Amino acid sequence: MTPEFIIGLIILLTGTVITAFPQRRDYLTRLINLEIPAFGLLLIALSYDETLALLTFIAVSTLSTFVMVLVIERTGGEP
Amino acid sequence: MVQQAPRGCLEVEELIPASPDQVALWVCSLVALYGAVRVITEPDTLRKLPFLNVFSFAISGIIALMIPHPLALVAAVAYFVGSTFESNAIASVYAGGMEKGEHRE
Amino acid sequence: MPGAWRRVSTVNEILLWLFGAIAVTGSVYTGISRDPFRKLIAIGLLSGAVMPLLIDRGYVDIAIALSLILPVSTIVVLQLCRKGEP
Amino acid sequence: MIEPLLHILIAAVCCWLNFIIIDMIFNLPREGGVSGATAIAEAVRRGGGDIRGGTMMGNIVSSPDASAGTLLAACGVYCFGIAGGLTATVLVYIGNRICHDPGYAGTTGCFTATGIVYGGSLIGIPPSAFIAGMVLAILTIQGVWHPWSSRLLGAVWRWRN
Repeated sequence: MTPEFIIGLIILLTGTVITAFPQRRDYLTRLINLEIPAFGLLLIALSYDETLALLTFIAVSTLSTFVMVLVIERTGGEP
Repeated sequence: MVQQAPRGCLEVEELIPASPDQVALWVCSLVALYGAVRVITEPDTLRKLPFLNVFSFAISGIIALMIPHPLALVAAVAYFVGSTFESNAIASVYAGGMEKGEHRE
Repeated sequence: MPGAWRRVSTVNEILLWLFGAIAVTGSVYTGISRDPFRKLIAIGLLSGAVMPLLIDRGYVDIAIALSLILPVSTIVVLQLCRKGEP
Repeated sequence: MIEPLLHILIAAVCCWLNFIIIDMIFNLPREGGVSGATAIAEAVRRGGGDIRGGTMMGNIVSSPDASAGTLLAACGVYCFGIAGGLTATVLVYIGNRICHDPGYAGTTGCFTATGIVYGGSLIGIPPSAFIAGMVLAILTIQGVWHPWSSRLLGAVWRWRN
């Protein structure tokens, strides 16, 4: 149980709860909240010393953010 | 599951920083903590950005102090320029929204 | 394999817990605040607090990649903030 | 324990003088380089500060200036010797170009700070003290109390003219 693992678990749980029950029920709020569990999972992958998993995960989360921004712009941002 | 090598146990002598690099590291960490607290407690959104700048100064100093390797210098410069670019974009978009007549407080 | 570059100056575990506390605080503040700009500032706080934890393990290359990718992601999200109300 | 803190304080005074003088030479408080700097200056003035000092604080936030140059030159000398300081100068110039800034202030500050940090290491002040000293110096400008620091910067600017 390294500090990274425990902190990553806490951030992952916090981010999941916050994304599921956001303050304002808006696509933008949920999209910004979705970046928090990414950091939690990053710290958990860090505690297992997996370089390739870290790089792949960073690239995939950023690409998914791009795609979701495109989708939200097309729908107009109304839930 | 990969077995982790145990980190060094805490002893009383380790709490008092001995070498000058350790003292500098502790000073930078305390400044980073102070900057984070001030970012959260500041009520105005635009006035949060100077405190975020203090925080990123402290973090890029810590990056260079932790590993004395030439690549750590590149990491410090990359983090600092990235953080500055981010706050620049946030301030510009916030100001542009205010010029269009949208009231934001 | 604990990273390619081994750290030279030993770091107390207290410092890791301190940056972890900053990261947890930033994540909670991101969820609590309602303004999108405040949320993005708190994301900056969170990414800054993650950086020494990466460096302490020796992953300098991943720290460089993360610090170059995250501002681009923030700027892409800012395109949505321009349209919607705060 | 006492001697490193004394070194850090001496280094903080040196770094403070360096980046204030370079920023004042390159006319940073005169106008905001980007629209974000002007907005931050307006926010500082609303909080009871001075508009010229607020403009300089906004310029420091929005692009890497002489303060960033001093910090990164200290990091470069700490990591790589005097060649690291010159490498940091090139990297700061590239970073300035990314942020739509001419980049004269950052490059000049980085170049002079390399000389200062190298001279300090000859006297006996280690480069790590300069890193912590620069962090303390930026704390006194940006982090303590905005009206006070912006009035101080505005007074220096009026004294220069």
